[in-house]
Amino acid sequence: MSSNTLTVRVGGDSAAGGIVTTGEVFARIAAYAGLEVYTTRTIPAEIKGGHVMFQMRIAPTQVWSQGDELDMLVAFDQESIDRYFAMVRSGGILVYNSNDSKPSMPDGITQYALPLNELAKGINFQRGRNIITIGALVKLFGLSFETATDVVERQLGRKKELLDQNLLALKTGYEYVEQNITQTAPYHLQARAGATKEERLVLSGNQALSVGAIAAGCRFFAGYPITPASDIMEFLAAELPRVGGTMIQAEDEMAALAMVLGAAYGGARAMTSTSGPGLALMQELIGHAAMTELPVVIVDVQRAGPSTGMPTKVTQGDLRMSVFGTNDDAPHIVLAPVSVEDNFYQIIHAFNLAEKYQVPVIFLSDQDMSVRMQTIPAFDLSRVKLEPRLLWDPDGGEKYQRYKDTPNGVSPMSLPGMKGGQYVAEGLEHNAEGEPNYDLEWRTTNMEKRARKVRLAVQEVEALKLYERFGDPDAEICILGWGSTIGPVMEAVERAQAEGIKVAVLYIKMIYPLHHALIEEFIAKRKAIIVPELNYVGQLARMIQAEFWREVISLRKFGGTPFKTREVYDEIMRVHAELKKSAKKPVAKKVTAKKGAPQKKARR
Amino acid sequence: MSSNTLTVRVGGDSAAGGIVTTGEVFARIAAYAGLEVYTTRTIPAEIKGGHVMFQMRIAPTQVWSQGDELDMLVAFDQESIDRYFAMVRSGGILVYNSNDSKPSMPDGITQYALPLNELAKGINFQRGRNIITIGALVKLFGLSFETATDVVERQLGRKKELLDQNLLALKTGYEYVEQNITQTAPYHLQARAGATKEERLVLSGNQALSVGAIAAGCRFFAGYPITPASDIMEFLAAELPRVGGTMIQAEDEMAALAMVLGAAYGGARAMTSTSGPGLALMQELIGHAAMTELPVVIVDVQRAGPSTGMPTKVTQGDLRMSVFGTNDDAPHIVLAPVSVEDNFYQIIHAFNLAEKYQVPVIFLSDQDMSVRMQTIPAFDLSRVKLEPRLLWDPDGGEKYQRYKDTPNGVSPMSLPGMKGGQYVAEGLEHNAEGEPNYDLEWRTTNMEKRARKVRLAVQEVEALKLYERFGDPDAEICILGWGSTIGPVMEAVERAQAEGIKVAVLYIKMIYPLHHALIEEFIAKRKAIIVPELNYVGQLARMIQAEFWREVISLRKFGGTPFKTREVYDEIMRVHAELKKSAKKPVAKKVTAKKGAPQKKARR
Amino acid sequence: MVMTLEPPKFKFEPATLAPNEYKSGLPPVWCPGCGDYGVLASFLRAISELRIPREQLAIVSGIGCSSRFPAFVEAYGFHGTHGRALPIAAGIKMARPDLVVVTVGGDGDAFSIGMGHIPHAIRRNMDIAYIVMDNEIYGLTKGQPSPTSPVGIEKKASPYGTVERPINPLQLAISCGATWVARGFSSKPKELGELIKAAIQHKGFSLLQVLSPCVTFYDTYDHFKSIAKPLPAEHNPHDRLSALKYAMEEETQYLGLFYQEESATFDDGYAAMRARVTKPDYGVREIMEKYMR
Amino acid sequence: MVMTLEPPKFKFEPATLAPNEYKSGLPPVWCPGCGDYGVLASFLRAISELRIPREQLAIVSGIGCSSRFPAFVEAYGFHGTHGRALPIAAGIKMARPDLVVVTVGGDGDAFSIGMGHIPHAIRRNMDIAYIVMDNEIYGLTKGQPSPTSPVGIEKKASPYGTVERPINPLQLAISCGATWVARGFSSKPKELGELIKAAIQHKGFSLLQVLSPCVTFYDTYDHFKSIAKPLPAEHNPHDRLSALKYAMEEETQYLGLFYQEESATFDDGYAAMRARVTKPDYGVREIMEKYMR
Ligand SMILES: Cc1ncc(C[n+]2csc(CCOP(=O)(O)OP(=O)(O)O)c2C)c(N)n1
Ligand SMILES: Cc1ncc(C[n+]2csc(CCOP(=O)(O)OP(=O)(O)O)c2C)c(N)n1
Ligand code: SF4
Ligand code: SF4
Ligand SMILES: [Mg+2]
Ligand SMILES: [Mg+2]
Repeated sequence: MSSNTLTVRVGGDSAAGGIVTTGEVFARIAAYAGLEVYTTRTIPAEIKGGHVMFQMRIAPTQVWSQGDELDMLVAFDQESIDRYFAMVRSGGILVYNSNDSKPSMPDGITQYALPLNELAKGINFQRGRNIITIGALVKLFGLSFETATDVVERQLGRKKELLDQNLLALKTGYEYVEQNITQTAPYHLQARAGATKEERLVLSGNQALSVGAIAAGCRFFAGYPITPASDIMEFLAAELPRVGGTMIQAEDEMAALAMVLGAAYGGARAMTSTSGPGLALMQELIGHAAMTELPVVIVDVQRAGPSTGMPTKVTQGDLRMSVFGTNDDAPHIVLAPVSVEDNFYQIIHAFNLAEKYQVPVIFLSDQDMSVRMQTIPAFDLSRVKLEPRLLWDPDGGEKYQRYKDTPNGVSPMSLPGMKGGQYVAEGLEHNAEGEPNYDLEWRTTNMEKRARKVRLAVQEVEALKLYERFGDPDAEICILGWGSTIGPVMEAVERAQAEGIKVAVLYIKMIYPLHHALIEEFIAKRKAIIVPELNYVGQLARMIQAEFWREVISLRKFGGTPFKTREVYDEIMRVHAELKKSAKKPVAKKVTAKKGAPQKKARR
Repeated sequence: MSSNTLTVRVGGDSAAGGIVTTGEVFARIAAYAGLEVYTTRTIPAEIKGGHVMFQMRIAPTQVWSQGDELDMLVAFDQESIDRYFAMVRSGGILVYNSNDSKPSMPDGITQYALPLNELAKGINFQRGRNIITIGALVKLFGLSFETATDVVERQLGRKKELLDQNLLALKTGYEYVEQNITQTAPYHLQARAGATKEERLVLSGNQALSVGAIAAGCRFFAGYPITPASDIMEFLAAELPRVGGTMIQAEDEMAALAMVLGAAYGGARAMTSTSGPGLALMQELIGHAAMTELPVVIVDVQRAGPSTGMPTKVTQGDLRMSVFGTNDDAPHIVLAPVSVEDNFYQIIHAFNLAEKYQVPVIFLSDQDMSVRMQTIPAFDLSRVKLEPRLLWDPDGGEKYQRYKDTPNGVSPMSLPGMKGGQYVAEGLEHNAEGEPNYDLEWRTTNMEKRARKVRLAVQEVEALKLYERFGDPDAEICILGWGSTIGPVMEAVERAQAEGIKVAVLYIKMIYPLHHALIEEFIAKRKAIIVPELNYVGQLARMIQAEFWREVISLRKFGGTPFKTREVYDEIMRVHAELKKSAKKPVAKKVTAKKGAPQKKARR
Repeated sequence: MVMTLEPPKFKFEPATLAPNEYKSGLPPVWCPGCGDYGVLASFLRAISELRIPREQLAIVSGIGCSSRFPAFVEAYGFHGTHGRALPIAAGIKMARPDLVVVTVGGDGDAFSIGMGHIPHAIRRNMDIAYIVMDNEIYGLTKGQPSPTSPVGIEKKASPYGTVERPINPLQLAISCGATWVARGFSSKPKELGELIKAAIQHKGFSLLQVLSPCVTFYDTYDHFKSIAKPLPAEHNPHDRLSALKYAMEEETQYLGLFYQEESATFDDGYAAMRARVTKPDYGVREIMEKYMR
Repeated sequence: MVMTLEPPKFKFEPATLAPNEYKSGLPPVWCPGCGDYGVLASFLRAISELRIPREQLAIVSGIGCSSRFPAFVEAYGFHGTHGRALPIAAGIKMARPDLVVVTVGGDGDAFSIGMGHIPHAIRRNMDIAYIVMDNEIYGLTKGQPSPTSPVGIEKKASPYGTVERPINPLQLAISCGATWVARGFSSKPKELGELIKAAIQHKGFSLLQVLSPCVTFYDTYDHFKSIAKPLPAEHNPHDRLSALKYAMEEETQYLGLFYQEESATFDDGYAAMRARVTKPDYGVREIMEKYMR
């Protein structure tokens, strides 16, 4: 096979068990063999049972998106064939459970029958079908059986008896292929030389974020379970006490954020995590944190709404709520990471900015990057720098003023325990001492002080490089985006450039406040600005249009799944073609409120 | 006196009692005498005690703002003199409590001593100082003693004994002036001929809104107390059961809105009211109402934030939260009345739009218009038209589909009790039957259906005339605004026009969705667009700039008090002067996020 | 068909439908073996026996596995937000006292995020039956401890065991003044059906805690079976202190009706007041006139 | 001065300050005669007698007249949002177990919008003293009924009298498993001071309901005086059923310590667990390594 990346999808009914395990274990085997892996999965609407799929993309070098077509489909049942067969590329492969389905394949698709039920019966291990499949895949991909054994032992080795069964299943699948499928391994991916020696991690965005939080000095976490944010809480439940911290499951989201406010007041670097409905409930307290100038980090792993919506699907639709959701003007910072790896580095920035500017920081992850397992380089811990909170100096001789106005708006903070530093964290408008006070001078001073801090935080965009920029700097076409859509964009741009079509890309990570100069400069001379995002109205697109008065092409998708590389690529090509046609005119459509319906192309 | 409007301010310590009563009762006396009254007041930060002031403006024809300078200051104590004396116009009057203060007045101010404490002692009624003052004012204004007696009886006549004391106090004040102040009534305002025969109301915005809600068919209200919205709840507590409805005080704002959702589901026209912090708490359920397509009305009487902020002061800072505050894209309607009177008519529209489009409608009143007592024409009940909810026809023969797609997006609704109309109001994404369903087709259909309804609601702007337009249609300078700032704008524009400076004015009442054509047409040929509003960032200004790409002059005030006529007038004059200077160039400053600080002129 | 100012007046005739005929046709999404199936079956039987017309029944829930319940019953339903089932149900009941309103949900929905509403529903004595499917765990979010989880429970969110003690919902309800309090078990469908019937028939707020195991994240079948026992015959459900005593018992989870009392409902009180103050020929005009100068 | 990763470790010496020296200097904004003055005075005396250093004390409140309390004490304070005082206090206590954390507020803040947090604070047995100034009314918003207002109360928001029965906070707390529950009266400053002391000294969550009349919107001085009585001497505060019995009494409002028990606090449990699992030389590097392929 010529392609140097492979996309494999495994589908079946989750009640039958193990589809996700199959995917995850196989992904790990590939990773252990020195390959790069990128996974995606759907989660059924049903609680148990219901159709699920797990997809992985494997390559010798890092991959950035879930891919478009399938090189291989592993179908546990007929439904999976019905749903996904059309996605298998010509020349691709179907592995199917011959005890369940009998596909009649068109030309150009190779099919391999795996009598899964029989094989499982043969080893008296009904639930072993997934491991049998893994064994078969290992052989089909020409991967080492030893690596596979190793991974199964590490991942599924908790109970000796079960492990033995699993290892037997692995062997069964491997040998079935060896004996029955005469073709040689159809997909043999060669790892880069020395690849297995590099320090690489296999983990999800939520896990990267959680490790990052601990690295950022987070020692207090309060949360409330909600898909897809719960596993941040669960991760920290295991790790925080081990490093001397505290994690508590609160009774609701308001309590969770309230606890975080209290902990931050006490001096801890503190965080909560939630998803859309929870963030909606937190708005009152976010305003309170802005008013009392408390450093807190609030993670929102965005899931499709509105309301309960589609909890297991992705959106980037909480941008506006994050920026504008509080009553009256309550300045705060909004950050967004772009990838699994980036979750680690950005959450550290989130803590540092919260502490440095004494503001709430909302951190917008999304369902896609949160659950996706991926290989990434080990985190560079030498890059971790902790920005401390500016504390009051009790020996300075002055009477303490909590909300003392300063040039940058940041007032030294005292911590309970510091003699003479007593003050009240005050949600009413107040004077420098924190006493309630509505006088016009104090009101003016404080409104400006709170806004100034956040305005100044823009400088961090350069200091911390809170953006990604790539592609051709001189291109006429540019893409301006945020969040996890960067993956398909990278690949689409690569593809386009390979065909000689130049594209410049800027991904911003500080969503609020916006770095005007950076964006202005970036979009200034382009003929077309494409803003891809996963929501209905084009929230970033509208924000860009609002601030820069440039028409943008809002590429939207709101069905709950990430962009495919092809979708972005096609749009680049379309725009390129139009640009050629109307040589001079910039190509753009203004997203207007009147015409709130998404553009056709985004309706996938 | 030459002026045909009079502005009188009464100031004192609220602990001493009765400042607000003084103002309200006197305002009523003037109203009963056929004059038009417009009041404002401050509310102390203290729970009891603390400085308060009550201001009224009185004229033979309707007045639109609180006025700028004072014609008369009635000071119960020295603090009131210190605070307000500078506001008394040259030629104005000071009435002071000669038992408390001894002002030394500059030239050009007439002063009248009222030995309030002594007079009160004389009639053995320590708390009668306010009514004594009213008696004095009645005489000073040349109003009829009979009317005054009448009003005191109606307003304070609950207990016979106390009433007698009050009447005696009234007489005492009246006679003191008669006997000791030899000048004739300095301010004699002549009511228009026949004025007393017109049906006119004296009431506040919250009261107008409450009457309107009942007229709109509201028969269910659930609320939670919060300044300055509580008196809507209290009004409806008294009146709803009288007309067969229900009012319940819920345990919190989430419960309040949840109850309203339930009642709307049951078929009632239902409402809640709150202020900023409460609206923040309601965001999750607002999204739910949008998703389940339930008609509910949510009143937000805006008070200064962020957070608890300044509960007794005004803001227009909840605009963005109202439009963008829910998780993911949850289309709904946002309306805003412009005056006390308008509260009545607009809340009826709010109910009608909610029912017609089956969406939540957020209704943005504000502290200023909510508490202000004013004379207005009696409501024209013949203008009240009720838009009914589109119900399912059980005899249509079809299986019921709650979320059936329709051209305008509105699906016929069944009510519990209708046979065969059973369905689940579903917050998850769903199919036409309301069954949870994340399939791309349903997702797309429903996202568009929900958005379409709200998009189509724009047509109501013309149908219901959801705007005010006045001034000179051909003016180069225009003012585009929303909410209660219309009063000072009307007066400022009148003043400017009197000096030959033309201004065109548009006030929009549907804040979301925006009627693009209307606004576009209005601003198209102007040289300067002034957007006055009471918040820090210029929320409407930014929205206008975002949608129309026209620089606007954002005139902001965020100190918690309404605009003064002069402040708007000065801005018109400044803009006019600049226009003259730079004859061709449009005069504007773009409000950019970078430069989040308000413009100097708005920092009052 | 359009609505006039108020919802139409309905007349309901007792239904004659088999339990099966109350099924919505949507197959439950629960895991095989989930206790909630038992609750659903008992519920269908109860409403069939009570002959409640499908269109007169409104079932309200929050969010959770158990809160998917309304979708499986052919009745009016409301799948609300997490924790708000009770006030939504209260709104329906207040606007439409003619309906039979049942609230359903899980222990997390009820006693964690929804806790703030329970004492208030109780003190209002709204005529609502509240069926809490208590599996002592968060099912839908995949197995975090709930307020009824035993102390020390080890789950992913509490890998070293919890420190918090569980709340005792029955004790809480009784001491808040609830007028009907009982406990059932999904594996005792006959008894459960009777309790559901009684809960619905009770005039006022009724709280029915149902032990309903989550086989996937916290399989307590054996445990519940070993500790669940009917309330002793000598227990008098009108005796509050006795009810409290049996509710306090934690080693044994008693099943049956703990407490019952007749007491005016919110509707009773509010309707009586309304009748007292409603004036003939009173409307907007009359209200407005009060503000006429 | 900047902070390192964790807040500095403080050493506190017992203070020797007169009650007056704990005044912040900001004069209370309460109406003359408000019961809360009495609570403040008793509180100042209690912390003076307990010799709590000003910098070791954190006072947390929600919103309401009574919630203005922290501003009047020279201590660390937190004026939170309406109803969230308890979880804010819990956050402070968890992050800083070395502090003395007191939560204060009104009956509306505690039992209406804040109700959802009480059973959870109780079941965690966080070492926090919660002083609820109960005037059976919403003071700050000018006189609406609260969850403790008697049935039938006529206020602007209930012009024809309320239908809802009041909750009984003490009964609720005791049956949720609170480890320290008492009632005081602002007009009995000596006794109140002792109760405040005991509440603060109690290791675990303590709920102190203080009858504290609102002279402006619901003057209950005479009423409270006529029905408030010390708990009878024979009451044993370790006897839960006895505590419940006296708490149930509504004609008489007993004053004093209703219930007390020694029980592990959240801190105790969590700290012990933490000590068990903390590993030496364990940090980000080690955590990351678990995910190394
Ligand atoms: C505001 C909000 N927070 C969190 C969630 C996530 N969530 C959904 S169900 C649930 C708890 C479910 O537990 P329970 O009520 O006991 O029901 P069960 O699934 O056990 O039947 C949670 C936390 C949500 N949907 N909304
Ligand atoms: C979210 C929110 N809702 C409502 C309010 C308005 N509010 C302020 S204090 C209060 C109740 C006060 O009553 P209570 O707690 O009993 O205190 P008291 O004034 O009686 O001491 C209310 C409803 C608010 N500030 N925030
Ligand atoms: S996860 Fe548990 S509660 Fe949810 S359906 Fe499955 S068994 Fe039932
Ligand atoms: S209103 Fe009532 S509670 Fe508030 S300060 Fe005055 S007397 Fe006290
Ligand atoms: Mg549960
Ligand atoms: Mg109170």
